[in-house]
Order: sequence, then C-alpha cells, then structure tokens
Amino acid sequence: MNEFVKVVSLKKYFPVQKGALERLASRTRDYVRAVDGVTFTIEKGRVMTLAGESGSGKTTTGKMILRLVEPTEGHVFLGGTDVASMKGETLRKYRRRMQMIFQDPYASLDPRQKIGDAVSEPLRVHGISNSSERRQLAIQMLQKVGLTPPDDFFNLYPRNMSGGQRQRVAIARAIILHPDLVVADEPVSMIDVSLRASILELMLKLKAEFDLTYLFVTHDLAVAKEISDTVAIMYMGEIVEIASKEELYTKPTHPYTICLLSAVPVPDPDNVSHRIVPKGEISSVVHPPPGCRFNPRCPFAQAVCNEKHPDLQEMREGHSVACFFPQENNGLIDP
Amino acid sequence: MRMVLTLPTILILLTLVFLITHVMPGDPVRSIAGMYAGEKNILELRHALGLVDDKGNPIPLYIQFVNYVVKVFQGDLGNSLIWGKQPVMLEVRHYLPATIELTIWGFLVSIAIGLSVGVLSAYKRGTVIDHSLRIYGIVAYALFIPWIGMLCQMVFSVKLHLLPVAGRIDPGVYIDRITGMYVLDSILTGNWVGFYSAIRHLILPSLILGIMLSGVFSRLSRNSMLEVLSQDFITAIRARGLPERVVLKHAFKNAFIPILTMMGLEFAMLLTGAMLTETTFSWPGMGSFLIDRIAYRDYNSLQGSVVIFAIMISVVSLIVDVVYAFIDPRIRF
Amino acid sequence: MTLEFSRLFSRVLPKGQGRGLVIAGSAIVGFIVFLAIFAPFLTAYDPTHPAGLSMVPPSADHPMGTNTLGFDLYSRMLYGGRTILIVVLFSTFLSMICGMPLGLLSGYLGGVVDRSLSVVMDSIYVFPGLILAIAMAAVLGPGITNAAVAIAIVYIPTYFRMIRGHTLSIKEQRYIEAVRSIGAKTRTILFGHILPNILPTLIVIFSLNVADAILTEAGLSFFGLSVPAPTPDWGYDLRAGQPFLPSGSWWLITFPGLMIILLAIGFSLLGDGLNEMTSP
Amino acid sequence: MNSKEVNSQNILAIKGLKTYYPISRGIVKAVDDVTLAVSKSEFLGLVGESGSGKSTLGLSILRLIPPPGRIVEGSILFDGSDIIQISNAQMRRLRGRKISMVFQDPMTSLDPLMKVGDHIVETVRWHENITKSEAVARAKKALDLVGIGSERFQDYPHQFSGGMRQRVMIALAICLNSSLIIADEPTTALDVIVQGRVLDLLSDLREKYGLTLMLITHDLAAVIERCDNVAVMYAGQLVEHGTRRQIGMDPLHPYTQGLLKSTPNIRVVSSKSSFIGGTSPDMTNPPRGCRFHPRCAFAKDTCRREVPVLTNQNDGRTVRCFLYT
Repeated sequence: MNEFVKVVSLKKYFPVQKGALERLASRTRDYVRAVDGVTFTIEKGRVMTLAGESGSGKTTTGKMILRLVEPTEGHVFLGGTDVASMKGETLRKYRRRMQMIFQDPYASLDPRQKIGDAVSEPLRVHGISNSSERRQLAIQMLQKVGLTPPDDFFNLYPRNMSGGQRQRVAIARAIILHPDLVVADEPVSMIDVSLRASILELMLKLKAEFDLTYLFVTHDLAVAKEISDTVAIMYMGEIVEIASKEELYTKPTHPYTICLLSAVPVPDPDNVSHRIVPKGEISSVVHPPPGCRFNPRCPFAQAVCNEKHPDLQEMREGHSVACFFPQENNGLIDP
Repeated sequence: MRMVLTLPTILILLTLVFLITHVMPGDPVRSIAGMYAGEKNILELRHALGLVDDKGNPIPLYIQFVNYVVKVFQGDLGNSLIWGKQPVMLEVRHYLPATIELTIWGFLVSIAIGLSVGVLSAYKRGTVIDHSLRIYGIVAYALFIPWIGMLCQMVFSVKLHLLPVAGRIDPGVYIDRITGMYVLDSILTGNWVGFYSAIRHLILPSLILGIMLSGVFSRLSRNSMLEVLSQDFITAIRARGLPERVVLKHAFKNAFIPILTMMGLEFAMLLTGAMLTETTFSWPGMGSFLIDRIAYRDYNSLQGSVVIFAIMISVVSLIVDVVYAFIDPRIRF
Repeated sequence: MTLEFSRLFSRVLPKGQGRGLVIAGSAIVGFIVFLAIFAPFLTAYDPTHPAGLSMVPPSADHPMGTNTLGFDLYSRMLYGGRTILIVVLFSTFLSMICGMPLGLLSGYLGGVVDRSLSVVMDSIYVFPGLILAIAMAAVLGPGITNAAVAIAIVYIPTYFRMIRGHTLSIKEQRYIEAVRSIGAKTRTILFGHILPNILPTLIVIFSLNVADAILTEAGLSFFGLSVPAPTPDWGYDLRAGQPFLPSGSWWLITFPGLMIILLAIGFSLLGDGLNEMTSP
Repeated sequence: MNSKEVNSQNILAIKGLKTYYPISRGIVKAVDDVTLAVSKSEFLGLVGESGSGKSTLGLSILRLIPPPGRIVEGSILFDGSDIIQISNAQMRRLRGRKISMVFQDPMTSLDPLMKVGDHIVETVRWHENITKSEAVARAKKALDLVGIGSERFQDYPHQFSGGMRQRVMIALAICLNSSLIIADEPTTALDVIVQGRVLDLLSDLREKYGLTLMLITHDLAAVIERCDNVAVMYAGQLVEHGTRRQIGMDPLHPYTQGLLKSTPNIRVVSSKSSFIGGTSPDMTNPPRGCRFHPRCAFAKDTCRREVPVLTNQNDGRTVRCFLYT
C-alpha cells in the first residue's frame, strides 16, 4: 500500500487552565485530550477527510500534521520523513512541502497586504526566484484559481473582495509552492452554499494539475461527500470509523457514525429519515468515560463498552471501526 | 486571579523605589548634606539611610536591599532625616487619613458624574448630547488641577467669600481624632461645628478632584456601554418586549465589570489627582508631605511615602478582585 | 508612519465620526507648535530677563502682563511651549522606543519572559504616574533630560501593555497562523505582518499618551522638579503665581494654566479622533 | 397547503415591505418589496444566502431594525392589525408575548450575569401581572418543557452548552404562549446532532401547542425536511414561495433551482452538487432589472431592464421571474 502520508498515534493534550485556589488545592494537572492517539494513512493524490463535531480534535490533528500545533506524542511521516521530529530551520524549510487552507477567508489574509503580495509571499519566504519572476508566477496562479483578469486582482486589498474570491486567493497562496500535502480546514464552511461547489471543483482541478494530496477537515458530512476518497469520523479525539466514501455513506457501522449521518438534513421531500439520536451531550474531554468514549450516549451500548476500550480494527479491506458491536445492515440507507 | 499578584506587585514597587534611590547616578548623601558637610554628619546620614553599618563599613547593595524589604514588611519605614528625626511611619499615620478622606469624596463625585455621563453618552450615541458629553470627558481630564483649583479659589473664596481658600478645617475648630478623617470623626463625636467646617473645606478639593477623574470614568463607561449595547443579548431583551429601563439595567451591570477590573488604575489616577489637589489647597495629606520632604531632600520620607502609595494601590487591587469575583458568576477562585 | 498618517487622512477625513475631533485637535496642537517654533519672531522680549516693571497687568506692551521679577509673561508662554513640547516629545519617544519592542516580543513569545515582564510592567503601570515621576525627578535633580527620563519611565508600561495586548490579539488571528504555515521566519511575521497592523494603534496611543505626559510634565514643573528656573516652563510659572492669588493678580495663573490644558486637550482630541477612525 | 392565499387563518401577512439601511456609500435595500403570509401552526422556512435580507426581514417583523436602518414602506399585519402603525409601547406588549424571537448565537443571547431562570421570570412578570412565585413556577415549567429540567433554574448561562442555551432561548420564546416564533438561524452555531434535536423540540412544541414558526436559515435541506412551506429570498427580494414539495422537487425560479442543485444530498453518494456562477450580489449596488440576472442562465433582455414582480402560479405558489409571467 502506498503510504504517502502516514500519521502514527498522534496525541495532543492541552493543560487545563485553573483558578489560583484550585491550583493550590490540587497538585495534579488536568489535561484536555484534544487528540488521543490518531493513526491513519493517505495515498498520494487522494483526498482524505477528517470529519467530526466541534471538539472532536479534527482541526488540531490537521494542524499537528503541519506542525502549527506541537504534537504531544506521535509521528507524522510525509514521503518517509518524520515531520513531527523536525526542528527550527529544517522544519521551516520543509514547510514548503505542506500547506494549509484556512476556514475563514475573511481572517486568513493580512488586511494590510495586497493580494498579489499575499500570493507571492510564500516564494519570497523561501527565497525562490527574483521579484519580477515571482510577480509573474503569482499572476499565473491568480489566473489558475479563476481570479481574472489577474492584473486587476494583483493590487487589490482583501477588504475589496468577496468571501469566495478571498478563499481563491488563499488557495493560490497554498498551491504556489507546489506542495505535496495540503490540509484544508473547513475551506467552504463560510462560503455561500450556491458557490461552495465551485471552490471544491477548483480544489480538485488543482489537485490533478499539481499532483496534490489533500487532507480535508470538516464538520459537514454533506460537503465531505462531495470531495473525499476516504472519510474518517472522529469523536472525542479518536478516529471511530474510517472507510472509503462509498462504504462510509452507504454502510456506516459505528453507532456514532450512524447517529451523525442520520442527523444530516436531506434536501428531498420524499426522503424519510430514521433519525437515531444519541443520549445526552458530549462527555467531558478532561475526564473521558471509561471504556468506549461513546458508550454513555450509545443506543447500542452493552456492559463491556463501559469496561474495555475498543481499538480501531479492520472489518474488511479499507474499512476499520472502533466498536465492539458494529451495526451492519442498520437499514439507515436504502440500497 | 490577580489576587496572587498583590505580593509581587508590592515587591516590585519596593525594588523600583530602592533602585531609584540607590542606583540612580549621583551621590544622594552629598546632595542631601550639601557640599560642605562634615565627615561625621555624612557618616550619620549614611547610617540613617542604611548605607553603612554601625561601624561605618559600607553594606553591599543586595544586603541593603534585603534589610530594606525586611524592615518595610515589619512596618518600619526608617526615620525622617529632618526635624526631630521621627519615624516615617508615625508621620504617615498623621498625613494618610487626610489623603484617604479626600480620595473617597473625590472618588464618589467622579463615579457619580462619570458613570452618568458615560452611560447617557453611549445610550444617545451619535447625537449632539453624545458629542457634547464626550468633549466634556476630554476637557475634564485635561483640566490641570492646580490651575482650575486656583481659579476656583480666586472666584469662590477670594472674590465671593463662599468657601475657605485652603486647609482642612477653620482655625480654632477642633475635632477629636478617631480615624483622622474629619467628616467621619465629627459625626462620630457629634461635633457639628467641626462637621460644618470640615465639609466646607472639602467641597472645592473633592469636586475638582472628582470632576477631573470623571473624565476618565465617562470615557471608560461610554466605551464599555457601547460594547455591551451592541451585544446580542441586548437585542434579545428588547425582542422580549422589556422596556428600555430594563435594557439599560442589564447593559449597565455588564458594562460595569470592565470598569471595575480597571479600578486599580483608576485609583492610581485618583492618587495622582489627589497629590495635585493637596498641594493646591494646602491639604495636609500624603501628597503635601511628599512634596515638602522632597524640598528638604528627606529621602527616607520620600521612600516611605512611595511605599505607602504602593501598598494602597495593592490593597485596592485586592479588594477589586474580591468584589469582581462576587459580581461575575463566571469567575471562580 | 507619515505614510500611514496621510493614508488615514485621505481615506477617512472626508466623512466619518472622528473627523471633527481630528481637525479641532490638529488646529490646537498646530497653533501651539507654531507659537513655540516661531517664538523669537513673535516677541521681542527675552523670557529670562526683566522686560519692564514687575506685576504689570496685561497691556498693549505686555499682552499677558509681567511677573514678580518683571519678566514678560507672553514671551514666557511662547518659550515655555518649547520646553514642554521638547520634554514631552522626547520622553514619549523614549517610552515608545523602550515599550514597543518589549511589548512586541513579550506578546509574541509568551511564556516565562512574557509573564515576568508583564508583572513588572503592570506593577509600574498601576502606580500613580505623577508620584513615580516626582520620586525619580527628585533623585535625578532638575534638567530637561532628567525630567524626560523620569516621565519616560512612567509611560513605558503604557506602550508595553498596549502593544503586547495588540500583538497577542493579532497573533491569534488566522492570517498570522497562515503566514507561519508557509514557513515565514519570526522576523517576517513580526515586522512584515504584526507591526504594520499595530501602527495605526500606535499613533493613537502616542497621541493620547502625549496628552497625558503634558499633564505629568506640568505637574513636575509645578513642583519645581522639571527644568531649573528661570527657564520658561508653564507649570513653574503657574506655581510662581499662586502666592499672589489673594491680591488679584489673575494673569499670573490664568495664562500658564490655559496653555497647559489647551495643549493637553489638543492632543486628546487628536488621539480620540484618530482612535475613532482606526477602529470603526 | 396553499401558501399564498391571504385568508383569516393568516397570523402574519407582510405586504410590500421595504427596509433600508443608509450607509456612507448609499442605501442598502436589505429588504425590498417582500410580500409573505404565515398561517396558524405553519412552519415557514425562509431561505437565503448572505445578503439576501432574511435576517432583516425577521427583525423588521419585531421592529428591531438597528438605526439608522428603518422600515420605509409596506405593512405587516399581525392578528389583523398593522404593527408598523402601532405605538412603541403597544409594540413592546407584542414582543415576547405574541411574537418571540430565537437568535443565531446562543452563546451571546443570554445575559451572562443573570441566572437562566431569572431571564424567564423577568419576561413573564413584565408582561403579566403575576406574583414572583407564580412566575418562578411558570419558568420552571418552561424549562421542563424544553428538556432542560427545572433543577437548573439557578444556573448561569456559562454553565450550559450551546444546544442547552438554545433550549433556554426557546423556553423564553414559549413561556408566554407566543402565537408566532421567529427563529433566525437557530441551529447554525450548533453541531449537526444538536441541530436535529433543537428542531425536533420545535416540532414537538407544534404538536402540543400549535406553535407557528418562521425558520430563517441558509440551509435549504433543513427547511425542506422540517417546514411546511418554503420562501426563498435573493438580494433583498422574495423570489419563490411554495410548499416544501414544490420547492424540493420542482423549483421554478432559476435561483431556487440553482440553490437546490448546490445543496448536497448525502443519501445519493454518487451525485455531485453544482454551483451557481458569478458572485454574491453587492447589496450597496444591486444589479438593475432582475437582481439575479447576472448569474442566471435564462436571462433575456427583459431581465436586464425590468424588475419582475411576484406572480401567483396555478399550483398555488408565487414566483418572481419573467419565465412564468
């Protein structure tokens, strides 16, 4: 199997901020286990999606892979090199091979930087070519992301552009270095629905042209369906199910995945949803429940779920699930 | 929580005071004693300043510092270098109540004016009322206290003879000392002649001090109110049909929190103002004491009064933190 | 910085909230600066020598009267503007030069450096500024440099805190993370992205800070702790006039005080107006 | 259900409503000629993207347009009387008692310094002359109804999750038996499972109390799934109004068609959603003629020159498009 990106038991624990008296009262530090042992691989040229609700650790995982958040533990191999152990200048230089597209195009561009400078900045940072060549490359890139005529856009400031256009700038900026891996964190969640598909289409077009590999991070399973090859579902810092897109959307087996999929609204008046709703609210990430983290809320939980922690196990080729009682043939989706 | 910071704050300020008086260029002893002082006087002075030990050997700087800090924490601010060489702490006990009395009244005036101006200004945002009130805030803060004080003395005291020119009490009126704050003491002792005299002396200084600081409060409370008024929950309250006075009540409670958290700073401004007010109105408080002793290069008194100011600031910050924790349910100790 | 200024002016001056404030503030400040700079052309008198009889009320010859030593008050007001502007601008530049880099680094680096610097700065910040300046000036002795240093130390924490807070909030912005993600060096992030976004605020702080420093300088000078007499200085002249208040010599105190608060109001208006423009 | 019919069943009837915001560069016509009716116990979904004016429409109904914005024209008949004409005091009596609102961000819609129970008590006591203990009982009942539990009466907002706070907002909206609830993106800030549960709660409340709901959202899928009727807004105007089936199966207006095709359907794994070309409209300078024409595949010369009006179709829906006149 081609393991272009390999993430091995990645963890991130954030220390909990406490009041002064609390800190005096107890010696032990509590941690938020934002990401707690995540392992997966992405093949070259594929789109892998991390999906989950807020607090599932999906964004933190994406940022750890790019070393924008320091991992507490674990490895990230990109083409065989361990990114997680890189330091200082080595890491900084290596960043040209992995880039990020951020969620909020209104916040991810410096308001005082012209569009052209923003797109060519990665080249400048890595000392690639001279300034007139960089200008040319940036203009080409603006053209490629559909901001035409590029010369007009070159001198604009972000405040003069719409959300969709800004996101195209962010994409141009991420791709101009021809990176190997691009992590896209909710790239369309702030974009109008009627324009979302155009951004996703652009991302796929650029993937083919520049031979990119994507890690797509989203809370929106409907959007994930549009772009992914493989989808991993995260819950409380762990991957609970991972499968190809077709498998996951038609044969979800983890109770949480089923709950999540059944909650997504469907724009079809004839659709009859069998909603499966988990009990209660998400458990404390500081003191996670024993056993399976989903067990207090799981409609299918049994005694063992409260005692033992299920590991991610392959049910069949390319479909793994972390559950003692995977629900097959749940009747959720009509074949 | 800030509470834990009270101790370091005092320590840092002590260090600062120590640095100012011990490490700054120049030989303070020479400048205090004058060029022609005899060696014996100089040695005495060095001893009084804690620079040399009993035998006249120089004490290393860091030990001087430790001695100094230990003494401060024991409540010993050293002896004054002039006039009977009294312990500074004793003098502080004499002057401090006057400052506290002045600042309390000034504070009440500034809160009353400042908050109403700020709240009204924010509520009437963009109107002529708002613009005029904002100009009031700017002008009030820029009113250099000695100047406005003197003008008031000239008009109300010299010309109109309405109020006393300066001081805390009329000559010949005595108030038995309990707290040292005349208004309070005269009430406690039922001394209404003293009360009347004390109040009359308080009016100008406390009004002027309060008006100056109301400039700060009006600006703070306007910004804070504007911030709160733009929040969703205010619209939500209006959407529930509650009247504007309830909207204002909610807004004000929330807007008060940032004002409260900055109270330490506001108190510092109050003390700055009090210092100028005291010297303008010959008010015998810490400010007047400090300025008097500077003229005589009485470094121990200078150091001592600065330490007292630092402790006052820290105590106020501590009180503010406790009050804050009570008001805001989101804060836990 | 001049670029930033002109951009601000051209962009927002035609309309907007702060316009009136900025115009009024600039007019007042400009007027006093003009008087100070062209003082020799505006008066024939030497501010440090008797120019006539003492205690003369305002007249055609002495538009603001003379003081106890017979010095012409008008010329003292003009030259006094020089003194206060030099001390105040020198000191605020000094505090900016010390406070800004410290705030920038402290906010960007975080950790122990940030915590210890913040505790120290906060402690100085909450201490009454004038009292601190008085204590320092008393030890240092009078003089333009000494007064400026004493005032500068008071305001270092102001810059530190403002710049640190601003850096912290900008640091959390996505675009800084985005710049980090393309592999930019710390230097590029600090000077290429954080600093340009702080500049407008810095101008606002500077302007408001000058207003405050004017009152502090006036305070020092009032207590005779700024420049040594007979150098003309507004606060000193105000103090010198106080004993003659009961005798009705109103001009001795009216004009020095008026100059002080005019200049302070001017810078406050300017700062407030700019503040309104930069934060819509 | 016939959506456009104006009859005695209508609890709310908006006619020719225009709400404008003056800004330095001109006038934003946030709501520009909207006509819409809601009948008793109806769930109406009001769908639109950013700049469509859907939130402004919601605030207009409560007359909560922040100044200098204002309603410049039109009428809003609520229970038969025009609420644009009534006095401020009369309007206040309606707000919260007859018409309630649930806001988008539950994290900021409650006073952080006030216990959640006291929010309800304060509202109830202002509108109805009852004793404190009666009001407390009412508040506890409302909290029970929305599934929070009366035992959390004494808790402060920060002790609740986003979903729970939205339930508090719903409790506030129903505590006086409002006849109409306007919910502005009530689930946008929530996770998908919590979204479903909040919408389930609203459906339950309709079953029990005959609640009328105007659900303002950008999510066409949710509206088709949950509402009886759907109204679609684009650039300040209503472009189509029909039943969920009409909008979900066979939309008429090119924008509605495009929006439906842009909305992914997770039940059909192989399908790909498409997009509408062009960019979102600039509301300070909207296109002349039909506001959608620059993005419309069917645009003719007429569309560039003239403004289409809302017309009734034979199947009961209304459309603003020259294709159907």
